[in-house]
This record gives sequence, C-alpha cells and structure tokens, in this order.
Amino acid sequence: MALKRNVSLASALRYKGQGPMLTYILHRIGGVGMAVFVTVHILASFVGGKAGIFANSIYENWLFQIFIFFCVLFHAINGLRITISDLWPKLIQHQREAIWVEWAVFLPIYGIAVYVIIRAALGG
Amino acid sequence: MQVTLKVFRYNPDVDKKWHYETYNLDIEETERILDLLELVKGHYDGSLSFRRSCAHGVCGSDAMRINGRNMLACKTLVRDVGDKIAVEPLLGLKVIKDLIVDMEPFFDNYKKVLPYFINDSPLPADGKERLQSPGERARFDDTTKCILCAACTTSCPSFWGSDDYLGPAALVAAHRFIFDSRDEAASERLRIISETSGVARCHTVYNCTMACPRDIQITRAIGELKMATLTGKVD
Amino acid sequence: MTATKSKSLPLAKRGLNFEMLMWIFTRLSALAMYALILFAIIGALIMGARTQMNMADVLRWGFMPNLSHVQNTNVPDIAPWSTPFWRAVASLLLLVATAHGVHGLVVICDDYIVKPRGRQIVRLISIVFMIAMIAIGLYVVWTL
Amino acid sequence: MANVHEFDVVVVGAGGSGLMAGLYASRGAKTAVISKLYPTRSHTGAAQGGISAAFGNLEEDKPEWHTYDTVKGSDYLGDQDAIEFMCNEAIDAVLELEHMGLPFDRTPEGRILQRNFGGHTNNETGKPVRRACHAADRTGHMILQTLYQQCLKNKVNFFDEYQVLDLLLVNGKAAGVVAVELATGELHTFHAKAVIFATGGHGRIFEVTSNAYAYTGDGAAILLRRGLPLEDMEFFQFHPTGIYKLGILITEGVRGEGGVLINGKGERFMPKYASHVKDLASRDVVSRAIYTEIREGRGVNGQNYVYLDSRPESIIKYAAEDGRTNPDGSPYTITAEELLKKLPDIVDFNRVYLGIDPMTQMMPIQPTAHYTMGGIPTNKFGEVVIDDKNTAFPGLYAAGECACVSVHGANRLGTNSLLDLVVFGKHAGLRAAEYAKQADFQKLPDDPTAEARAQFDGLRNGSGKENVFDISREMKKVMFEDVGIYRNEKGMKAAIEKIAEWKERFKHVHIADTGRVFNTELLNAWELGNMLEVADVIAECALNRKESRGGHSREDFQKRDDVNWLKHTLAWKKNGKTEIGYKPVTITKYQPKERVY
Ligand SMILES: Cc1cc2nc3c(=O)[nH]c(=O)nc-3n(C[C@H](O)[C@H](O)[C@H](O)COP(=O)(O)OP(=O)(O)OC[C@H]3O[C@@H](n4cnc5c(N)ncnc54)[C@H](O)[C@@H]3O)c2cc1C
Ligand code: HEM
Ligand code: SF4
Ligand code: F3S
Ligand code: FES
Repeated sequence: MALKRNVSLASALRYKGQGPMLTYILHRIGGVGMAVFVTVHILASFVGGKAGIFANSIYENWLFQIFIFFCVLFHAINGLRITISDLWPKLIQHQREAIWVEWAVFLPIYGIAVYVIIRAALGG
Repeated sequence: MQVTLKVFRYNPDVDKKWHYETYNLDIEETERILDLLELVKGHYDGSLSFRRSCAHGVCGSDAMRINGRNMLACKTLVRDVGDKIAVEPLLGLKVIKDLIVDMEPFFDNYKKVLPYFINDSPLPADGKERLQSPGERARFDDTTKCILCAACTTSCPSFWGSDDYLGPAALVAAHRFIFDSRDEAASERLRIISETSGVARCHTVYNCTMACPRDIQITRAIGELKMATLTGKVD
Repeated sequence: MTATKSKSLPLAKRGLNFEMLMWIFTRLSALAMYALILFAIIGALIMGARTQMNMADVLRWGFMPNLSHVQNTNVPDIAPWSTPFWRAVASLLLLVATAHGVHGLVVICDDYIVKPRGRQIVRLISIVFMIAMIAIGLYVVWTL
Repeated sequence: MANVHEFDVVVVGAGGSGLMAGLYASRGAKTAVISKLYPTRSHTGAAQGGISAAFGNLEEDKPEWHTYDTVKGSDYLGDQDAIEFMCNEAIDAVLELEHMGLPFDRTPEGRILQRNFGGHTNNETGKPVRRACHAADRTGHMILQTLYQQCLKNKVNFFDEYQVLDLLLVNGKAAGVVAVELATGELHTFHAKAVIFATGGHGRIFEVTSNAYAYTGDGAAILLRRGLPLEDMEFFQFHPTGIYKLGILITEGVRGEGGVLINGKGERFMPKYASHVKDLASRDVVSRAIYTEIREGRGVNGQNYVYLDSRPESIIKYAAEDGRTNPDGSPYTITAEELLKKLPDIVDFNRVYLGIDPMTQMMPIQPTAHYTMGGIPTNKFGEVVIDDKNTAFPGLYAAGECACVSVHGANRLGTNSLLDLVVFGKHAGLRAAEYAKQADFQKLPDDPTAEARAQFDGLRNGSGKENVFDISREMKKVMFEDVGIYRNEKGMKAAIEKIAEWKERFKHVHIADTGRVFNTELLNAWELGNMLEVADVIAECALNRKESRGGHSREDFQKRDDVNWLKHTLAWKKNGKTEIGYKPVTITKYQPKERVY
C-alpha cells in the first residue's frame, strides 16, 4: 500500500520555494481577502441598518485595516508584476530583479500606511 | 567531515506509518547525496530504497527533496547543502517505498501533450533531412534538455493541489514540439494545453524553474505557451 | 537556407477556449483596474480633494468612485462626485473587479476540485454569485 | 497461470537499441518492451558526443572511409562484412532519426552539423574528418527521447520497471522471459516467439567508470547461465577522459573541438604517441598514452591523472600548431561562447562536480571504464549465433552494447555505438517480427519461474554473513587494477582466484529486506551475481588471449599477434567452469596491417 499523494498544507509550506512562491501565496491570500471584503462591503452598503453598522465597525478596526490594505497593495503590485511578465514572456529571465523591485516598492508604501493606521488608532 | 543524514522511511510491507531515520556519517564534502544513500544502503540498512542509474544527472531517476527542495541526489554535493541533510520523497505523488514514488501520473500527463514529432508531409525530394536553420533549432533548444525527472512538476503547488494539472514537465515537452519549425501538430497541442488542466493553472510560482536540474527556463517556456495559445504565433 | 518564416496558426485551428480567454482577461482587467483607479484618483485631485480629503479617503474613492466613499469627508459640495459620469466609472470598475475576483476564486477552486462535476458546480455557483454581486453593486452605486 | 503475458516479440531493454527494435518489431508483430528502468532512464541518454555517418555535410567524406576507419579502429578484429553493412546504412539511419524529429545541431545551410571524433579520418590525407552528427553534447539523450517518443506515438507496449531474470528456452528455441515487477515483487512470465536482448553493458564491474548503476551485465549473465556463449569478452574499452576519481565521461567531442591533453609537466604529449591525428587517435591508444605518462611520473602532482585543456586560447594555439583549418580553409578558431554552446553539459559537469570552469581552467581526467566491445554473439541481422559456424539460435536476438556483431572488434570508435544501436536495433526488430510471423509459440515449462525463484531463494537463504556492498567494492577495485587498461598474467590469475572467492562469499550474502515491494537490496544482490559471472569470463578470456590488441593490452605480450590471435573468443560456462573456443574473423577488403595514428 502506497502512501496517499495528498500534500498537507504543512508540507506544502515547508517546501523551500523562493521569492516567487512566497509572492504567490501572498497574492492568493490578498485576492481572496479582497474578494471577501468587497462582497461583505457591497452587501453591507446594500442592507444598511444594524448589519451595515456592524460591518463598518469591522472596517474601522485598525488590525483589519492593516490586513486589508496589505491585501490590496500587495495584490495590486504583485499583480502588475505578473501581468507584465506574462504579456512579455521574454522578461521572465529578469524575474529575480522583478521580485526585488516589487518588494522595494511595496515595503515603504506599506510601512508608511501601517504607521499612519497605527498612529490614527492610538490617537483616536 | 561529519554529517547527519535524516531519511524519510516507509516500507509498505512492514510499516503502517512513515517515519524518519537518522544516520551519522563520516564522508568527504565532495561526495554526492547519492553516495551517502548508497553508503547507508551498503552499511547501515540494506532495505533503504531509492531509484538511481546514471549517477551524473542525466537519467532523471533520483529526483527527491533534499533539505526541503527538489534536486537530483546525484547532482547535489554535500558541500552544496551543509552537514545537516534531510532527504524526503517528492511531493504530490504516492510514496511506494522510502524515496520511491509512483511516477505513473507524471508520465500519464506527459503522454497527454502528444510528446512526439508529428509531420505527415512528404519528405524533402532529395530524401535528406528536413532543413532547419540554426536559429530555428535554437528556438526550442532549452526544452529539448528535459530528462523527465519530475523535479519540476512535483515542486509546483498547482500540481500538489491536483495531479490533473499537466504540470511543467508536460508543458516543457509541449513547448519542445510546438516551437520546432519542422513539426506540424502545434495546433492540436495548443488545444490540449489550453484545457482547464493546462497552462491556465500555472500561477508563475517558479518552483519548477528553480528545481530543474537541467536549468531549463520552464516558467518562461510556459509563458511562451500561454501567449501562443492566445496569439497562435509559434515561431 | 531561407530566413525564418513567421508562423501563425489561425484561430479556428488552435481552438482558443474559455480558459485562456479568462486568463488573458485576468491580466487585461488588472491593467484596466489600474487605469480606472488612477483615473478616479486624478479626478478626485482635480475636483479639489487635495485640500479637503486625506490620503486614505482619496484611495478609498479611487478603489471605488462611489458617493458613499466621500460622504464622511470634508468635501463641502458632494454634487460633482455623484454625477452619472462617476457612477458609470464606478459601475465599470465594479464589473471588471467582480469578474476578475470571481474568476480568481474559480481558478483557486480549480486547483483543488478536479472532478468535472465539481468544477461545473463551482462555475454555476460563481456565475450566480457574480450576477448577484453585480446587480446589488449597481443598485448601490446608482441609488445612493 | 497467473501473470503470464503473451507477445509475439519481447524486447528486453529500452535503451536506444531496445526502443529501435521495439519500434520496428511492433510494426509487424505484437511486441512488448520490458525494462528495469523507465525507458528514458536508459544509459543511451548519457551518450554525449555524436553518431557517425559519412554525410560529408562539411567536407568530403564517404562510407568506405568510415568502414576502413572502423576496421582499423577495431584493430582488425571487427567482422568486415558487418562493418561495411553498418557504415553503408549509417546515412539512412541518421536521416531516419532526423525524420523522427531528432533535433540535430545545424549548419548554416540547415543540414545536420558534424564534428571531429577520434579515429575518424579522411583516408586520403590522414587528417581528422567531421563525421559525428550531434545535438550539442547530448546526442544520446536526444536519440533516447526521440525513440521513446516515437514508440509512444506508435503505441508500443511497455512494461516499465520490470527486471528480466531469466530466459526460457524450449526445444532449442526461445520461448520467453521471466521478469520481476519491481513495484510488487511478483514474477511475471512473458511467453513469446522471439526474444530480443538489448540490456546494455557491464561497466559497473570496474571501480572508475562512466557507466550507470544499471550496467551490471544482466543480459550477458542470463544467457551465460542458459548455456549460451559470449564473444570477445576480454575487450573492454577504457575511455581516456573521465573526470578524475568519479569517472564521469568528458566526451571526445571536447578534443574534437580542439581540446588537448596535457601532462603534469605542462606538455602536450599525444604527438609522441600518434603523430598524425594526435589527440584524436583512437581511444585505446590515447588511454594507454595517458597511463604511460602517469607511470613514467608525468601525472599531475605525481597523482594518477592528467589535464584536458579546453580553454579557447589553448585550443587556438594548438590548432595553429597543427595547421587545423575550418572547412573554408581559414585557420581554426573558437570562442568561449561557441564552446559553451557546443559542450554545455561538459561545462555543467565540471561546475557541479569539480567546481571548475573549463573555459579558464584545465580539467583533471583519468581513463574510465566505458564500453563493452564483447557480448552476446550475433550476426548482422541481430540473430544470436552460438558457435564458430555462426549457427543462429532460433527466436533469439540481441542488439546494442550487450551484443557483439562484431563491428567494434577490439576497440570501438567513438560515435559508432549509437550507430550500432540504431542500425542493428532496427534489423533485430525486423528479423524478430518476421520470424514470429512464421514461428509457433513453444510450450512453456510447467513452472517457468522456477529458476528465477530459485536464484532469489538462494540469495535469501544463505548464512547472511557477507555484505553485498563490500564484495562489490572489492571486485571493482581488483578488476580496475588487474583486468583494466594494462594486464599481465600474474594480476589476472590473482583476480580469477579472488573472483572465485567472492563467488563463494556471495552465496552467503545478507539480505535485510524481507519485503516484496521494490526490494532493491535483493535486486542489487542479484545484479552483483551477474557482475561476478561476467567479471569471471572477462578475466578468463583476457588471461587466455596472449597478445595485445585494441582495448586488451598485456604487458607480458605487448605485440599484436595476427598469426595466432586474429580470431574471436567464445566463452561458455559449463558446470561453473569457463570454456573457451574461437571463431574466425570475417575479412573482406582490408588485410590487417600495423595500426598507426
Ligand atoms: C557516458 C557515455 C557517453 C557515451 N557517448 C557516446 C557517444 O558519444 N557516441 C556513441 O556512439 N556512443 C556513446 N556511448 C556508448 C553508447 O551510449 C552506449 O553503448 C549505448 O547507449 C548502449 O545502448 P543500449 O541500447 O545497448 O543500452 P542502454 O541504453 O543502456 O539500455 C539498456 C536497457 O536495458 C534495460 N535492462 C538492463 N538489464 C535489464 C534487465 N535485467 N531486465 C530488464 N531490462 C534491463 C535497461 O533498463 C535499459 O533500458 C557513450 C556511453 C557512455 C556511458
Ligand atoms: C489593481 C488591482 C488588481 C490587479 C493588478 C490584480 C491582478 C491579478 C492577477 C495578475 C491575477 C492572476 C494571478 C495568477 O493567475 O496567478 C489575479 C488573481 C486574482 N485576483 Fe486580482 N488583481 C487586482 C484586483 C483584484 C481585486 C479587486 C480582487 C477581488 C475582488 C482580486 C481578486 C483576485 C483573485 C481572487 C485572484 C485569484 C488568485 C490566485 O489565482 O491565486 N483582484 N489578480
Ligand atoms: S523540465 Fe527539468 S525538472 Fe522538469 S522533468 Fe524536465 S529536467 Fe526535470
Ligand atoms: S511551479 Fe507551477 S505554477 Fe507555474 S511557474 Fe512552475 S508550473
Ligand atoms: S542517477 Fe541519473 S539523474 Fe541521478
């Protein structure tokens, strides 16, 4: 009897892929995160009332803001990288550099945003 | 030099569950991981099983996870990985015994992309070779190097998800023929690889490219295939 | 030896299918979203957001140029923000983003759900879901 | 009976020769190809340099020259009818590969590109000629892949990872084979009208070798056990350029592109040994030259290796010295970039295994056990022959490295093996299918797997004191030293005694693994048994041949002796003893003469 082929989440995450594997995971988290957020947001605006207020209180939570801003920003920047290299496959040979650039763009923006959010949270 | 070698063990004839076995070995840093496995098999436990043949990275038998990454045991030296070495079977294929996995789904996927030269037109009048310029030959050189070791496919998260994804190795084979100026079945292959199980399932994770012991630019090849399915340009 | 001739297969022969159309749609919609968001942000800045809104508010508007996203700001006159033009831009963004996002979820499901039947169900659910979201979204955009 | 399969033709081995045979046999008969490795893992994939055919795409060349070079390369031991046949078929054979899609490198005109290789010359000028068709330094890989792909296209039946253990002979005819399915450990009987052996060589009996772990001489040993003879087993080729200690091959193509051998004193030494073609002399000559240098103390740092220099500036320097030119007559030059394109894998091997860059550093090399010239005697149609009159054994065929046609005689020229696979693989396949059409199935013995099972049981039931790994290591060492490049009576006698001793110890090996699934320990032990069998025959035949010829060089009989030894050796195993007989060499056009390069 052979062992099943199933790859557990733990062993999948233990695989030592490099930069691009990490960005792929984060991109996926970001995409799903946004999809869920957008859905809830639209529904909340639609329903209004108590549910709407409850939903809004979630958005205003600073932890949630840090998370959703991560989703949006990372997904957008990484999505742009993917789009560019997909439309011009020749650029794929520069993927290492592309990942560096991506982080170089993402980190400062995200860092400032987190700082602002936390400051607002502490201040408010 | 002293190394510890941790090996994934599973013998279906006696074990219910898999486990790790650790061996302390005294070896040279220029030895291959394959040499260590041979040493363990020879002197510590003869039942340790793994595939190997050529011992220099050209037959594709011994792809496995070494310190968490797919590599060929015969093309990885101790000095490349350090003195703590963990060896595990490939992910996403059934483990039959120890480091041996069931390769059938891998080869089945390979066979799906019509991985053979197709040209039913008459041969050149002189009966000689079909002409091909060095440039045309170079176009698909990279993907002719594949030794079907499965290091790429089993490093791909999409394949881990489900083995109906053709996987990078099969796509590499498709690339090798689609971009061969002499081949005439590019359209059939493009149709096959644009199914749900095909190129659309590649999320440019690059694990394949980084695992490939033949240094094939797999992600790039898949990228070219994606564009070819859309534009129909195959040169 | 003659120079390499360029080779292109006609559409009918290679049978371009839904999967790859959606693949390219995902990329193009990504670019479109960038364009729309940028457009909305520039619009906001022209409409005077520089002095009356903070960065977060501008971004919020950018990601969805919808009236509700400016209501809590210091903009004195919200009329220019709720013209049919901006409602149309918002609708476009909504359409593109929902299609992109829902298809993205389908792609993720495809990675784990393999049986043709399962995939059919996923597609069915997502189409229903997408239509519902678009309908609700449009209602919100045009009535608020 | 469980696990009995019926096929008209069964091919054992899925390397270049087995696949070619399978492809052709399956066109006329129901065929199965059985292999202990996945077909694409076969050692044909390791072949680097090229496959020869006298196309003359770059300069004048003709099949007659190819024939003569091969005869001369074989040190006149090759059968000239077969050699002529092969060299004439070469052009069509290589074209057929091209038509199957094999991606050869190309000339600017779009034709197949060719390069120089040792021993291949223009017979009029004596200069090296570009005859080796190649795809970078991966020619064998491309051949193996292409043939496997064509087999898939033609829906050939494969039994992958089935190891053949025994050959069934009934009423003096082939009746099938017995194989173990590695994944389950079950024995299967393949009932067949015709059986083709294409199991490759047995270089793993030597310590330093370019050969795969799978090269354990299974085919040869199985036939030997069944009472059939082997031919010319004393002739084993040592390739001059293997990576020091590891034995990994550095193709002759490196020298074909202009690389030269350098000894510990920094001198190029090949001109001393082969004044015409120098570094491109045939392999036995070059290997002996390297060993002579080493023995006379001119190895690098007093060690037993020398350098292969492929740095572009050296290549250009020595090419100018030799007056080497491009086809258009201009002086020969090469850049690092071009070299990298032509020899990418060689560069890679050096980087991975030695950590050096052959564009700026010299490669440490040493001769490495490489190719089995001898083997299962066949005629040029791949039919196994069993005596000095070339009587064919009905239904039994062999092709590729395990066979001895003999086109390679006492020494094989580089690139001729791949050619051998394609040409004789094809004919063996055709013949077998033809035979199967008119032949009947032989009735299987009552218990066809008995013999194979007995061998396994024997291994499992010994006293369990001995270690397979140790015996095998000792064998490799002794064989490499005493039955290697240089041989003498004393060394070989000692080796034979040791082999007998190991065989005794082998009866008591320890098999820890009691399982059925992928019991690689048991199979490795079984393979060691084959290697011991083959090593024994090699040593006996080598001791018996009292002359030096091609790959067989004796210190105590340094001259070639055409009067007494211009004949093939045949060796049988009878009651555990090696019996030796002879077979005449077929000589048609070329009378033996002294061999100078
Ligand atoms: C490193 C290297 C480089 C070379 N370069 C060149 C070159 O440039 N030019 C050239 O002409 N020649 C070259 N050669 C020689 C040539 O490649 C080989 O002689 C040739 O490939 C042998 O092919 P084959 O078909 O006989 O055997 P292989 O390709 O080795 O196939 C043997 C097959 O038999 C199967 N098998 C073995 N035993 C069993 C069993 N018991 N049961 C079932 N199956 C079994 C194996 O699985 C395998 O499929 C080179 C050889 C080496 C080692
Ligand atoms: C500027 C904005 C955006 C860009 C540039 C962008 C880009 C991309 C790209 C290129 C992909 C394909 C990834 C792949 O195939 O591997 C993708 C996937 C996805 N996107 Fe977006 N996207 C954007 C906005 C959104 C929004 C607003 C949502 C949610 C509603 C979303 C949800 C998703 C989802 C769920 C996926 C699938 C993730 C996966 O396959 O791993 N995206 N995005
Ligand atoms: S593409 Fe590379 S990693 Fe994948 S099977 Fe081929 S050689 Fe192995
Ligand atoms: S790892 Fe997988 S997702 Fe694509 S880039 Fe490689 S096939
Ligand atoms: S043993 Fe052949 S690739 Fe490692």
